[in-house]
Amino acid sequence: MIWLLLFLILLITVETALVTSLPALLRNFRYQSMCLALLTLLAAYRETSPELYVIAGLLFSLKVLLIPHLFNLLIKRINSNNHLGLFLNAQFSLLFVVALAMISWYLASLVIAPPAYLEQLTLSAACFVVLTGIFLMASRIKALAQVIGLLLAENGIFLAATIIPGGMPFFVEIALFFDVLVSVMILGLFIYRINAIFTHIDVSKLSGLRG
Amino acid sequence: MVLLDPLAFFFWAVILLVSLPALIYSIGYFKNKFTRAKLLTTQLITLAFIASMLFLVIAANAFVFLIVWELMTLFSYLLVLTDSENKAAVNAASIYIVMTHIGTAFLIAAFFLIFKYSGSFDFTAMSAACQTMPPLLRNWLFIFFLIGFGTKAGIVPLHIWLPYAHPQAPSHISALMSGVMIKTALYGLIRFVFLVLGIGSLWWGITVLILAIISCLVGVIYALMEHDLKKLLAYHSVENIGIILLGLGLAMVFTSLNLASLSALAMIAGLYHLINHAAFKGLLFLGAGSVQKGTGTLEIEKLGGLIKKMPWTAAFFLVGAMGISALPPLNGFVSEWLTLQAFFSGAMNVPGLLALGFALGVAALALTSGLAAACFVKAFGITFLALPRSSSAGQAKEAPAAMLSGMFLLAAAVVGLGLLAPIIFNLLAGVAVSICQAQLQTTGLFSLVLQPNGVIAISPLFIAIFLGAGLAAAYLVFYGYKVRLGQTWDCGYYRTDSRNEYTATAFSKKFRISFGFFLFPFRKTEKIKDSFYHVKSFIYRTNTTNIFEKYAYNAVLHLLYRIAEIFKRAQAGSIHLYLSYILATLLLLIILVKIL
Amino acid sequence: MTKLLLTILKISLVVGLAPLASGLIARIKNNLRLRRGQGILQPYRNLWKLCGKEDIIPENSSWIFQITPLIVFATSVTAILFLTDNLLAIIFILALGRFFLALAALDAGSAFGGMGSSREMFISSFVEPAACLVIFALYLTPGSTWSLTHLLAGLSLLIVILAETTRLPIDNQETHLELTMVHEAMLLDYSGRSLALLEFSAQIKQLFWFCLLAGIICPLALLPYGFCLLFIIIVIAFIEVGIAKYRLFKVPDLLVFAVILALLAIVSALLGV
Amino acid sequence: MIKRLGIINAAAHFMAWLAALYFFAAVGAGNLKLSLGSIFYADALSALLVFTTATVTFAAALFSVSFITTDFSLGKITAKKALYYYLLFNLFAAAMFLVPLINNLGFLWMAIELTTLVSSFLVGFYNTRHSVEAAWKYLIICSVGITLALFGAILFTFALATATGIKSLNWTDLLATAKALDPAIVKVAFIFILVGYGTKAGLAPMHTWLPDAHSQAVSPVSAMLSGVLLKSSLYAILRYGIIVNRCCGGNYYGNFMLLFGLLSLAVTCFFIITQKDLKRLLAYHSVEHIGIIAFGVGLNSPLALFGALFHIFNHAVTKSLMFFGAGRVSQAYGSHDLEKLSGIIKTLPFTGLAMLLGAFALVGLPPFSIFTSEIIIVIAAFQSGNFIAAGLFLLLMAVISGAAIYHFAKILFGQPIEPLAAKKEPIENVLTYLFLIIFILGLGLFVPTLLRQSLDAAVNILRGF
Repeated sequence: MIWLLLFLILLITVETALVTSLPALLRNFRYQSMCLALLTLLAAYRETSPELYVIAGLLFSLKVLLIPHLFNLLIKRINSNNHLGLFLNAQFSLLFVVALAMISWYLASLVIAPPAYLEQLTLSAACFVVLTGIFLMASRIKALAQVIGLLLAENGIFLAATIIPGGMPFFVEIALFFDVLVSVMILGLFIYRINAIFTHIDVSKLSGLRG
Repeated sequence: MVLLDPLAFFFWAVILLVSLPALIYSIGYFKNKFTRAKLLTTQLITLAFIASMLFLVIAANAFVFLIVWELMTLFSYLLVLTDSENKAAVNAASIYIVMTHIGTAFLIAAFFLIFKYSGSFDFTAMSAACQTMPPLLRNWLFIFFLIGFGTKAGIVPLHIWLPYAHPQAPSHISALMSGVMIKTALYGLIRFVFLVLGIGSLWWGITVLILAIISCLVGVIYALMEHDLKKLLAYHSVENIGIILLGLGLAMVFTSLNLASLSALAMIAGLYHLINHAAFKGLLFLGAGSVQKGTGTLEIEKLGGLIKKMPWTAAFFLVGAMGISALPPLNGFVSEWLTLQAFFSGAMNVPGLLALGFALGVAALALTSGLAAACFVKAFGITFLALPRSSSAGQAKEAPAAMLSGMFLLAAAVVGLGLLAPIIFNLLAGVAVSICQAQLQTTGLFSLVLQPNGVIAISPLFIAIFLGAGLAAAYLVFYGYKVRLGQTWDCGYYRTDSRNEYTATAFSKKFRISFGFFLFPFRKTEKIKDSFYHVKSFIYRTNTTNIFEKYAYNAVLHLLYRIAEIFKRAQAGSIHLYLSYILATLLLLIILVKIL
Repeated sequence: MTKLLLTILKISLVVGLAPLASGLIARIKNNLRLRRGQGILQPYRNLWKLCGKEDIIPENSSWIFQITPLIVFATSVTAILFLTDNLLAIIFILALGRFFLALAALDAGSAFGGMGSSREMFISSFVEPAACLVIFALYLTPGSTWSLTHLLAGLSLLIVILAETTRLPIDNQETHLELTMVHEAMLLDYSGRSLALLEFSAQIKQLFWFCLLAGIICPLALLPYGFCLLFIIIVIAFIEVGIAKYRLFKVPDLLVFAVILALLAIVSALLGV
Repeated sequence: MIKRLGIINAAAHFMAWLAALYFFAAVGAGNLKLSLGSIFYADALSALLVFTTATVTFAAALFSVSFITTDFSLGKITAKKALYYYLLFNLFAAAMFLVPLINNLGFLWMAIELTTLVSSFLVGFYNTRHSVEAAWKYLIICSVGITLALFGAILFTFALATATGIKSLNWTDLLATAKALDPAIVKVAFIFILVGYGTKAGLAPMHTWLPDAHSQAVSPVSAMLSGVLLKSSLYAILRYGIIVNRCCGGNYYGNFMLLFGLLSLAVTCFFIITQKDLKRLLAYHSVEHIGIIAFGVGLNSPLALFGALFHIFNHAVTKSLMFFGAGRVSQAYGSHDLEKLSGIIKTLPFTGLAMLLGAFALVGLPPFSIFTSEIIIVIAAFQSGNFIAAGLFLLLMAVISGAAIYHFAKILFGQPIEPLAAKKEPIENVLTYLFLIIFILGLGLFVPTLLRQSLDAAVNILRGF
């Protein structure tokens, strides 16, 4: 089951590199978060830890429900077209993402010794998700895409946290959720401001400050 | 904490020799020029500047030396900026501080390299450590010291700040900077290369000699091309630093060949020229300041005839000009003669090829002194003689008494250092002996004849007496009656005026053409026409190309700017680019983590 | 005491015979051109005549103009003092006279004077290295045995002398053409006694240089000193007759040649040839 | 009303400064290690950061009084916005005070994230095209950085958990068991920490947000960004570095810091040469100084660490002075374009003089404090025997200083391009300048025993004693 979920997460992450429209990206994020929540739920079930149940619930309510919903609202509000704007076309992106996957695997192999294959895979998946998130941020033009890329990367962090036996300390994890929420709201606010001032959210055109 | 050895005392003498007259002079120079507050600040900074120099030469600790060195730079920077609203001054000051800053970096490197071995900044400890160092490191240290101090001293090709900075400061500050401050760099060179580091291979001295020869010639040739009185003097500083370095370089060569007494002789020659240059360059800068105050300009093409309006300034300037042109019986003659003697005596004792090199040194020094004389004929002749070339020169006023007395003191020094050469020589012998660890035969403190190597003797005092006798004889025999004023010969033209006079540009034209391979002169002629047929007047401009600025400094700056432009493209405002930097850095480090 | 007497003798001989040397050269030149020529004592007569005339001082000039003849004379005479023992000092002492002469030339405010002054300083700045190197070479070969050094140094010094005594191909004493004159241009505004003094000084300087050269080639030719002098005078006259004036900008080439000769002299001295 | 608010704010921060001074004296010089629960922890290193923060924050609060009043009277901001400014200012300050006092690395991460979130509003405060752009870049880039840092923190926790079975994010726990940690994990983890927090600290090539944010922020806030915010992030790196040092030994951590230090110097060198904006110039200068500190830390000898820590404080006060000056100048001239500024000493004599002093200090001339700390680092560099690095460091510093002083001289002296009447300096500004100059000049002339002791204590902490 865990293997399946991890595989799903990987698949979804690779797919994000091919996605060219904003709602599709958001959908991918939603699925990925869903997998993550399920993974956490599984861990909670296995370790019978109430804390992990709470975290799984939070993951689900925040990342699967609340944040995508907020984004949908924002998209409607700023009347942007749905195109993501790719610096690199989908094929090249895929190539890059595969390279990232290899690097992630290399990294995981450095950190975790062979017998613990599950941890190794989890860590490499986590790293892969983080790197892909940042890669999306660097290669997609729309401001919203960047925020989603950031959220993807944060998903990677949550995934990474699961390799720690028993997960992260609970209060830290709660605080993290809070932080994610706040930063998303602030980023959303700035997207709103950018749209108001520049009348678009094409961040590649935000290049007045040079040198 | 402080080090009071003969070398330090010698430099105190040099500093005070110029500082005191300069301070007296400044009273007159600043009169009715600035507001009270500005005057006070300027004078305070001047005092601090002098104090920093005085302290620099007695510091017994390299770290203290470094701090005082930086403070000295700072104060002189502020003094160059006295006229801070003038863009040229700001530019000059910037060039100055940037150059010295980079020079100081080399000094810092050298000091701290030694410190690594000595564990102490004390000169004696550093000196001890230097003896046990690997020779390769000592070579590097020598190069660092040479670049570090050479920048401040204005050795070609590190001289470019000098002709900018010196003219911008008030004249007595120029006198201090040119007469004294650049000498503190030579102090550093003597202190650290001779005493702390100890002379190493033969090529050290030869390098210094080659640089000295280049400095002499480049300095004087550029000076000849310059028609701004203070810039001209500034280039002469480059030249004279070269002459001093000839002495020091010879001393280095002799030391590394174990010719201690010859090395002392060369050192005396260098030190003698050092104090001489302080005296006459100080005097000339003060004179230039008087000219500027009296006429409002330093452009010698606009001057002329000042000898009638400013007789005292003219007389003092003439003394300085004679001193710097090495005319007997004044001081420049003595030191150049000594330098030549050091070359001559050395040539008998060194390997043949080196002796041939010495011959080139002799030729270069002779050429330099010839060109310097030409330059000062131009500077004095065009500025002070014949008819004024502009109305401001025609209405010139003699400088106030304070300024004149400052100049008088230095003029007296120029004469005294010449006439009393044997005494000065013996005093300097004490300093040189302490540096070169040599035995030197001297002819007694109050001898009248200078006999540096026991064979060839000279006495400026006797020359003066003979010259005086000849003069008197000629006067008695040939003069005494019947003198009539008449017009200058003008080929029958109705009247000569200042437009008929020879100009500085014309005076230097021969040199411009014959050194054209180095100066790259170019000219522009414009016709100003009334109508198609009638040319009303010509505008003729000529200038030379400063190859050091054009091909070295500007090239480096250009390169830096080019690279900077490329870097700028890396920060062109694209957030995606920025994010990819982070990603790239991260990935690179991950890939490389095994080998890091 | 004898030394003092000898010195006085030396000075008075050179001073007294200086115009004679000039007269001789002029006479020989004229004869070579198949003219009868002036008497060899003509320079004395010229000086005497000039001394009887009044001085006219340009109104634009200053005391520099008036003091210069005295200084130039004094330096010429003083230079003789060092003729045998300190050659190096001579160059500096003569530079003093030249410095003032060049200033005085500018002082009158005429373009001719400026031309002369600037040309003179131009030429002299190339002469000095050659002269210094000749002295350097002599310094390296003490004693008076025959050597290649003396020959090369002598040749180099000969060129120096042509420049210093305002002879062809560097300068021409016989013309007052503004395009060519150097020394004469500086004297253009002098008259009467001042002019006499300056010409006299130039003659003294000339003989003094001849003596110097004679001192060098004396061991070479193994001839008595006086014959040497005469020989030099004849050679100079021949050169002057046989050669045309150089352009000003070719003069440095000639002087650089002198420098190279002197350097060769030094090389031969170092090699001990 | 706004002015009164400012004065109250400044007074409050003055009290905070006094408290921080006491804290510094007690904890730093006393070399105490305080813990409060498992979350808070303070030692000499924290005390240094707290004191630096307090000093810069107080100065910024004092300077804000006239700055915000002037902005208001110029019509650049509304009264409501001024209120909003003070609110954010204090939140920002509070977040920065929090950073050095935290033991839990997760919360440390959060505190640093909080500083980003709050200050982004201060960067985008004027709501112009440029400021919003700068704020966006600042937010996004720093968020990415901080995400990586969190990944690193998780790896550290993982290392701790696998090695000892303890599930903790506390720095003290990590330190206590550092020797038992798996170096392979720690090495990888530290890369994430370095790149992550390094982004926020402004190490090249992750510094790209910095000139934008610094130049667009409200000037007092620019000072805080440059003076403290960067150091807070660097502080986090230092804390991890202690563990890495103890765990991996060798020079793994040191070499990284040396490399990034030199890289920062090299990159800024070229940007400073052709800079056209005063505040960006200062921002790049901050990158340079962070590079210097990193270089000092990388040398990892007691002397170098002393210099680096001392430099943290010196740079904070000096750079603050310069940013205040730049703020005042841009208000008076209506621009911080270097081409449009000239003759500052003439129009704003006091600010001009203060900036002149600051410029001298910034380029490392004696007798100012930066000279002391820089020279200590240089000595340590040569002592370390790594002559090439030392030489490169020295050369780059000389070029940067030369370029900087060239720029400063050009704007400070000369004639104003459009004639401007000489302006009177508000008393608050004079006080701010004087307050900072006391440190700049005073610490250059002598280092008080108190400071020396606490720096020594902090050095010991950095070396893992």
